[in-house]
Amino acid sequence: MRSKRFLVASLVVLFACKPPTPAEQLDSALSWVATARMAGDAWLQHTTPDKYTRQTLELSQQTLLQLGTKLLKSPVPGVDSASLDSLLTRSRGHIAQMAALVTAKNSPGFRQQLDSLISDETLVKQFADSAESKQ
Amino acid sequence: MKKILQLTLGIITSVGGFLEIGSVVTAAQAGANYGYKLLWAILLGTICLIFLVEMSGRLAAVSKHTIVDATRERFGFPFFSIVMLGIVAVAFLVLVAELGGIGLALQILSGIGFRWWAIPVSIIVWLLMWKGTFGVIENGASLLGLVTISFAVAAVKMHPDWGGAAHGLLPTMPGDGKAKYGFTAVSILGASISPYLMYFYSSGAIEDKWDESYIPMNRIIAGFGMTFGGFLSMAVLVAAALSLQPRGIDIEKFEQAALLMTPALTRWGFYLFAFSMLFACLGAALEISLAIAYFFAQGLGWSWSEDLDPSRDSRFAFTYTIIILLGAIPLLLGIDPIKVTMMSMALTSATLPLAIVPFLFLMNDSIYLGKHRNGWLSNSVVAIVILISFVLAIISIPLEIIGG
Amino acid sequence: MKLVRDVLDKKLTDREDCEMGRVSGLVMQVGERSQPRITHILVGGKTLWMRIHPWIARVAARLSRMWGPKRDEPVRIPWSRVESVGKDVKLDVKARDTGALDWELWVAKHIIERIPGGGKQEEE
Amino acid sequence: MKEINAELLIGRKVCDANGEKVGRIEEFRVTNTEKACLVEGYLVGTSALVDRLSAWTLIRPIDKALRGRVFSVYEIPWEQMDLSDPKHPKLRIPKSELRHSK
Repeated sequence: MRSKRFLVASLVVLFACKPPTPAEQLDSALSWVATARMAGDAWLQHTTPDKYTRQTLELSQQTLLQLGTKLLKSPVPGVDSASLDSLLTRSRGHIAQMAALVTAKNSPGFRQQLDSLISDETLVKQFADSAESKQ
Repeated sequence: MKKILQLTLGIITSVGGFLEIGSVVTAAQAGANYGYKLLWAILLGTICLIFLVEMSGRLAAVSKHTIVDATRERFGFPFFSIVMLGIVAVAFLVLVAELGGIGLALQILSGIGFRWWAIPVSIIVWLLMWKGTFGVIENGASLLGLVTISFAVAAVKMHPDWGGAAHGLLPTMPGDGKAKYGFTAVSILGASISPYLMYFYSSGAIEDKWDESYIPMNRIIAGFGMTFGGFLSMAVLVAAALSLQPRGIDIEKFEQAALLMTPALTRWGFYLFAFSMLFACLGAALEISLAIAYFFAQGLGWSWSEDLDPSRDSRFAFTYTIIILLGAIPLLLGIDPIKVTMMSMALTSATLPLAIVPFLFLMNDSIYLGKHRNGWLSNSVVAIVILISFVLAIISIPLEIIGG
Repeated sequence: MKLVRDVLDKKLTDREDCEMGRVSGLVMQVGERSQPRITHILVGGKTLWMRIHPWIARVAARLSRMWGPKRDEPVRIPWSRVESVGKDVKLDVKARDTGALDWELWVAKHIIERIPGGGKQEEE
Repeated sequence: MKEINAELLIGRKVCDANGEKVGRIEEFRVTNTEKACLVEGYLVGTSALVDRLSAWTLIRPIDKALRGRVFSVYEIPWEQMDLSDPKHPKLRIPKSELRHSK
């Protein structure tokens, strides 16, 4: 009986992964902004098909939304969470715009959004770097 | 002349069949996160695999019995049933991951989500098994799998720092994030040293009617085939280190991995990645379904051969039919194949002792192998694999919790 | 000869080298003062599960009553039919007549042959 | 005369006439004649297990290092084994009268 309970407990532990730390979530956010940028670059060079590009941008936008909520709830120590949140929201906006512009096949507009996203990416990177240096 | 042809074919099929979703995803993650630092894990895994595969072929060629036959016969049904439970459960997870990999490849090509592909993909895999012969499955799938060589082309085209790569062949420990680094290393080893490959290979030797005269050929196929295959895994890692790491992209989803070759090969890179994954996962899905069905049939003494009509080995055919259909269910529910892949690779490491320890006994059995039983070199390698496998089994479970 | 090492769990083949399962158990006849002897080879079913745990054997028996070729007892093959004991155990019987292939034939008839392209078991 | 399942005897603990533990049944030595397969004796002890797994090439170096102290074996002739209760096999003689065999 006790061994059974132990088995159940260890299975629960095995499958309930430890949630990622806020710093890891910030890294993940950076990774998704970078993914959107890379997919965007690729689309402009006619490297990736429209559907894939749009889906990847949407995926990155949704993931960033989830990460943003989590980062607001449990902020990274030593990081101004309000300004990080507004930055992530802005990036998400650019990515959503890009996804829409893929469907419209509007390359010039897409390029504009991509440029703003690139400058946002630099800022997210600064946040991530400062979080890392404070650890 | 015929032997040379068989030899070439054998090497080509091992190269074409080497990569599958597990090895690609783990290698790409390693490259994206740690640059060249984890190349040693692929090297270590490949060396172990060369020896294990050579032994699997030798056992079958000399004794005309597969590993599963011999395990049941030597260790008896009660112990065998434990091995079967562990190996088959993990192999099933790997099958789910491979079917999902086919679905994901089709998703990035077509824009239709992988859940919709679960049923068509499993039906196609099943049809190939139902109608195909062993030769068609092994050679056909692996020849298509040769498209994975594009990973090597991409890696070389990005001008890797060869010195840095050579450095990565020696194990190092990172300063921080040890748990995640360890988890990635364990997954790479799990993806390289996969027991199902041993079972498949030894059954294949019986299907192809090998005898003792095939021992030298077996050695060359295992040696060259796995070495080139290992190079392809390393190429995936290097390509990820060059294309994804500088951009700070970590692979959590398949869509991110799809960009792996685009900096080197642009439009070609995207489609080559998709087709590489499609064929690599298709080949692996066929091999694993066969390996699971072989396991049941050999262990329980049913008649089995992929070359027979399904009604001539009905229980064997029934087993893979059920397994493939069941494999589609987690995907229909929308479980992310990448998560299944990572979990199954770590669990492969955890169940490795179950497969390797009995194998050491079998490879020293003079009744089965006579003078062809293991020498000190092979035994030392198996002993090292067992040591690694126990360490992996003990650490992979805590790492699954901390790093996963 | 050693019974466990050389006979138990070995592959059984019939007169025509057709595979017919593995030795799952051995019946031993014991008396007060007479020498014990192995009288039968058992194939399949309950015998196999009993070796793990009687509980599993009960569950398996209940399942097989719901489904499959109704056969409660394992197949018994007299030891006198053993032709040779090597890497495999060769029997002087015809596999189909022993009942060892009941499941194989049942699955073929009820499932596999109903799927297009499954082929047909040859009638003999 | 009664029938028992030989495969279920494997791994059963054997006690001697005084109830002292001897070891586990690992193997049966049989002679196979034209007419019947006769059980000559029962092998009890770890050494019989090693033999059953055909693992001497692997274990012998370890055995030598331990000077043969761990891998013991008793061969019990059929006359001295009482199988009237197959779940609890007993010896008809005390342990001290058993001979070790190789």
